[in-house]
Amino acid sequence: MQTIAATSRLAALAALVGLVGCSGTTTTTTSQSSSGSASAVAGATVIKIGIDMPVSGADASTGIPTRNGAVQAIEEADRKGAPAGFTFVAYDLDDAVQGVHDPAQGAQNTRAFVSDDAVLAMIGPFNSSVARAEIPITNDAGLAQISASATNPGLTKGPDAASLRTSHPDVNSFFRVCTTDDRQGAAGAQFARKLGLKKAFIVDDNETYGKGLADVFDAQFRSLGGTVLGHEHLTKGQTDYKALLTKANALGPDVIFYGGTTATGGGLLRKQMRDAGMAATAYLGGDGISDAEFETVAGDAANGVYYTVAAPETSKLPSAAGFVAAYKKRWSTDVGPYSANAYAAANIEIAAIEKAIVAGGAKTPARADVLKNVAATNGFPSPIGPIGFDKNGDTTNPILTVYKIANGKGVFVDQINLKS
Amino acid sequence: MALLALDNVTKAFGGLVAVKELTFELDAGGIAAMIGPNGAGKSTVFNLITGIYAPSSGSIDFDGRSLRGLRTNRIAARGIARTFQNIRLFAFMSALDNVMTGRHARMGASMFDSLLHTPRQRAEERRVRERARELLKFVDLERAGASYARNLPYGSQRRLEIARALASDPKLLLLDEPAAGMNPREKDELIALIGRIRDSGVTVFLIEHDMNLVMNVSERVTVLDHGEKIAEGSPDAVRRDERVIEAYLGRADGAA
Amino acid sequence: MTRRHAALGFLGLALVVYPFVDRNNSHVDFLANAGAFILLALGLNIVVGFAGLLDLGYAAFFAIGSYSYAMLASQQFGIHVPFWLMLLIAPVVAALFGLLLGAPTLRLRGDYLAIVTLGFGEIVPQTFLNLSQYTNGPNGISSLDQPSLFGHAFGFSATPYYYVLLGLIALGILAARNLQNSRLGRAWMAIREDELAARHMGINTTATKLAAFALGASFSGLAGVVYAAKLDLVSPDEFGFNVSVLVLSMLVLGGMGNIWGVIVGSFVLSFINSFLLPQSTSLAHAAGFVNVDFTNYRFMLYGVILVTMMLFRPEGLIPSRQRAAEFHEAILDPALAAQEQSEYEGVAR
Amino acid sequence: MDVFFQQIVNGLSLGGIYALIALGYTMVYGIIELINFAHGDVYTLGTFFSLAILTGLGVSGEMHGLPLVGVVLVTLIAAMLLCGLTGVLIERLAYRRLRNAPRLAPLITAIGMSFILENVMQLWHGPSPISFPEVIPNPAWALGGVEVSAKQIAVIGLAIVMMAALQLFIYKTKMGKAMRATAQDRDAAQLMGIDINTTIAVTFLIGSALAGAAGFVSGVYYGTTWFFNGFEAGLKAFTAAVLGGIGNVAGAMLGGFLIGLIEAIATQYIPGGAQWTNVVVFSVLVLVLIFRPSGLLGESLPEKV
Repeated sequence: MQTIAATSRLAALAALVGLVGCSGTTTTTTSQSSSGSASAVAGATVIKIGIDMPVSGADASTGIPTRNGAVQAIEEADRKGAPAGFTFVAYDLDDAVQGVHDPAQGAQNTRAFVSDDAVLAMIGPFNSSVARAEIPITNDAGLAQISASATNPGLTKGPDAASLRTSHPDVNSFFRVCTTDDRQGAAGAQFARKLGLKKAFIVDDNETYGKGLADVFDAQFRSLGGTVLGHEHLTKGQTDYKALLTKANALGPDVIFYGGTTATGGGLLRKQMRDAGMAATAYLGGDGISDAEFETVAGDAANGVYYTVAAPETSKLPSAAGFVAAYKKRWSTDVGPYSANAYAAANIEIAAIEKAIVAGGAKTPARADVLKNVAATNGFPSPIGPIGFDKNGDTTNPILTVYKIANGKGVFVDQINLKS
Repeated sequence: MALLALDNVTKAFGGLVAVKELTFELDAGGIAAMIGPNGAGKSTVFNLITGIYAPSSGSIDFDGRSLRGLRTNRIAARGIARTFQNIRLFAFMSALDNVMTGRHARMGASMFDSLLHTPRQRAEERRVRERARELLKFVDLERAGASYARNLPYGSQRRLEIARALASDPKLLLLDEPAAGMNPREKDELIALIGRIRDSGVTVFLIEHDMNLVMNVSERVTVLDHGEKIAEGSPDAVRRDERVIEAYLGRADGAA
Repeated sequence: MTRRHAALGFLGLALVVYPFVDRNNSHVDFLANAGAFILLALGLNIVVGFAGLLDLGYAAFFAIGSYSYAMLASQQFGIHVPFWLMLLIAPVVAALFGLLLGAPTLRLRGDYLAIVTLGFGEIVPQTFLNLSQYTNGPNGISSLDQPSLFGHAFGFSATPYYYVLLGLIALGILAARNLQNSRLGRAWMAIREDELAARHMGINTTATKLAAFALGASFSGLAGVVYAAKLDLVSPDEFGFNVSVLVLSMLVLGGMGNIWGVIVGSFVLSFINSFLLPQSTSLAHAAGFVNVDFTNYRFMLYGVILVTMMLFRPEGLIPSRQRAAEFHEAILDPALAAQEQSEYEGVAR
Repeated sequence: MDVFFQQIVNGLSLGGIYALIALGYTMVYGIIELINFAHGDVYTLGTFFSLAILTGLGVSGEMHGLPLVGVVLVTLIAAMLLCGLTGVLIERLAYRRLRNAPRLAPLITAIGMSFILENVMQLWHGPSPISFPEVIPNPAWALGGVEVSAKQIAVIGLAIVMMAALQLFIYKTKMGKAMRATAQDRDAAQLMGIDINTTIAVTFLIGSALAGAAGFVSGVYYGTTWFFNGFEAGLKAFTAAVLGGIGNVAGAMLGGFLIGLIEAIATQYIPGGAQWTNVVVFSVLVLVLIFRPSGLLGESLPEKV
């Protein structure tokens, strides 16, 4: 008995030592690798682009395809060959800890990028809440950061954004290739009124993107003379919306506006409208439901649905087709709603880095130069249309397109220019 | 004045009446016993006294005050301690900790004392540990303090349970079949121990099957059958009581 | 004892000088985050390890602590309670919610309690999400007040928080040890072993369980304040069921009921979670294994830890002697028992 | 008033699925007093199995007549069988060893199993929601102002039929008797010559098979699933089981329908109700446990001293 107890205690101790040892080694490996790459930079070879996305747990469904888009751009650039023999490497970290995006983990990842001298720019994060935790860090380090999907207006504009730029109030390090919720919500409201829809029932997924979109639609639709019959928020994980739709139907809306993504319920909601006797009611959403997944989930009911996309019409066609095909070949799955955005974001950073290499005489560029080049981006061609940034870091292109699904495909309906 | 007084106590579980209109009194300072065939309702009486069950009707007074509506822990704090028919020690706590836990109701340390280990708390812990050691010695377990209660031999567990019960300085100690499973030598030791407890001023009330033990130690015996009191008095008187003989002889298990 | 003290002193010193040695702020950041989880685990250990109550909604108190800092120390309502004062207030607020939940439910049997707490854990973040007029809904509350010490603001570096957490963990360990060796600690153990017998010792089981619940919640509330301040943000999706299970897994891995075991368990799991998995995945990608994704096995890992530990080593890596015996019902080595007993008494003196 | 009755129909059809899942919770809890956390994930696994079988059969669109009946029966039975076997496997691997351990142990193991199953499903079909083919035509009938669809009738009907079959099994067969005896007193049952291991395995087989049926129904009814589906459905189904009186088969069914109704009614009559459904359901759980822990149809047991 005594021996067994002693042995088991010994085993536990050994396991513990093993773990500590292992942790020690891993830490050293990581720091070695970072210092190793730093020396590699001195020898002018490796440039890393940090990617921070939630890629595990429930958030993986949106995070992985977005990360893949960025990785694909970096791989393509590396294959093509950077100037002066540099190579591009993706340094991707997961910001989901408990299966959902975690701001603290995002901040930690960002610090990891900042601490690694080879990292000259970063892509991400996916979520606005994580972005809030990361922006002060990239602002301090002067590291260019482009998000493919964080649409909350407060990240770039107003006192909110100012409070995030703690170290260098006059420098902006955060950019995004997606439009902000306020623009899409406004465009949606304009379009709905143009169609002559008077009474709207609004549903959102109670997440940053969806609720932001719906809140703006709500305010704009009212100010344009429409009536909002109700505004409800879905609960995460719900799949049965019949009760909600019965409630909406009883009020007799002309249109259901949905703020959210396909994954958070957009497709199912549309599908169940038919079961609830609302097949004839219009359905309008943002680019969150612009993915192929929507047509798959909603089936026949997808036909007739309107959605807005924050880019001119061309974006939907030729330049995107090449990316979509390449993505499918590389990852053996369909693109996600933000894959193209991430691909575009990475390409902007790659171009900025390459430009800095050339300008700096084939030396490793400084982060500040890369940041300057990213900020100066204008008319950059991408699968989601030409991209430029304003002084806040938002895309300059205020043209939005409205599509209608017919025979399972989005068809151009209208273009809305918010400047006019 | 009686230490414990049950007045017309009835306890029914659904349709089954376990204790019926039971009235008896227990004076302070002696050793009393309750006997009766299996299923006579003896353990139910203990559970009524300690507040595990509330009487369906009737009242129980202890030390001149009613126990009505009091929860078990309050009754324990009033000065009633007990042991259990099937030993219920804290199996994976040391013998010493078991006894110290028994002192819970007599300790004053608040949550904050416990959290901060205030001087008052430290002094109290020292006193209680000392007292617990004395009690272990009192039940001849002074060398077992560090062992898990569970690892002690059966007879020692019975005695440890008594030490734990005594730790709260009870006025009344209820022993639920304390000799069950003991060999004759252990029983003799137990009889001596019960005597010492009585001498220390604690009133002892026990349930027991072992007639010899009961007749040896108790000064007063109450006999229960089918939940009703059928006899009461000195051991000798009870032994000669017609109804008691009938109750026991009428059944096979009376021999116990 | 002295050797142990020396080892502890050395460890403490190493931890104090660490930020001066490792200039990589992400490592210090990681350690600070891990520190918050150690604090959570120490608190949950009081509830699960000491008192034996399974609380599956522990993250709710973490949320309450974080949100109370966010609401009472930011522009949200224009209230600016100092950070150091919040370190006193938030644990009390969390403990009050602990009492509020515990008072009616602690009479329930153990597994029912687990479910009630789980339900509570679902309700709290959902409520913070839904009450968007006070909490900004899904956006959460950002730009919280930055703590400062002697007029020196913390800024957004992780290092000051690292030291705050180091100090709080030291206090937490002390508090947990004190509780364990006290009237209250014995009462918890007694309840865990035999609730009915405990009642006969004069232990008010409901109040005693409530004390465990409230004290555990207060640790969680404390961790919430520091976590929120460090992050400069709270958002409702940081406090889901998975967080509660993560902290529970830390206990299971390290050893329920053993303070050092719990600390090791939470450190190891934090390390795997927010360092080893993402970094090794990234290294694998950089090394050309582009389709390797260790982070995608994260839940598998939690699951495997919970299942295999419970099946084969339920007492954890560094077990508490008592819990090990409970799980194995084994007869322990009496020499060891005597030695630990003397240690225990030494500590108590 | 039409709206009210429409919500009743909505609630009942949602509740039918909860009820099917709740049956498994209640059976397992009844017999070994374990909250089988992985049960919700077995339900999700049911949707995955159903999809795999439908894909295997080459079904991609609506079907009619005899082929429809055939496909539905084959898929339903196969999904039930596969889920049942998974349940038995889980019990054998993860729970059996811990049958006499402190109650915390198997509960924690069950949470672990739940995570493992979720991860396996994520690796199987990826992290995104996946779609089902529309197999069943879905005509709807208007009764007064209330619209009832074929699928809704099917969900409610199947739940009731399954419960009735289960009741018959438990009260009319030898194995059912063994299950009841084991639930009452395992040691005594063993002394009577009942094979405890087999009885518990059969309990898991049936409970998990019912989750498989729920999985098939929900897949066809909603047309979608994903690996995380079972977490919330599982919690609500457990709530249903507790509400009805855990261990009680009819109670689980009643609880399931009630939870569905509560969700529908809360959505309708609370302003902004959709976002409060979970809060309402879990508040019901907390309140039931506080005020009537034995549930609506359960019997309270006195504490054993």
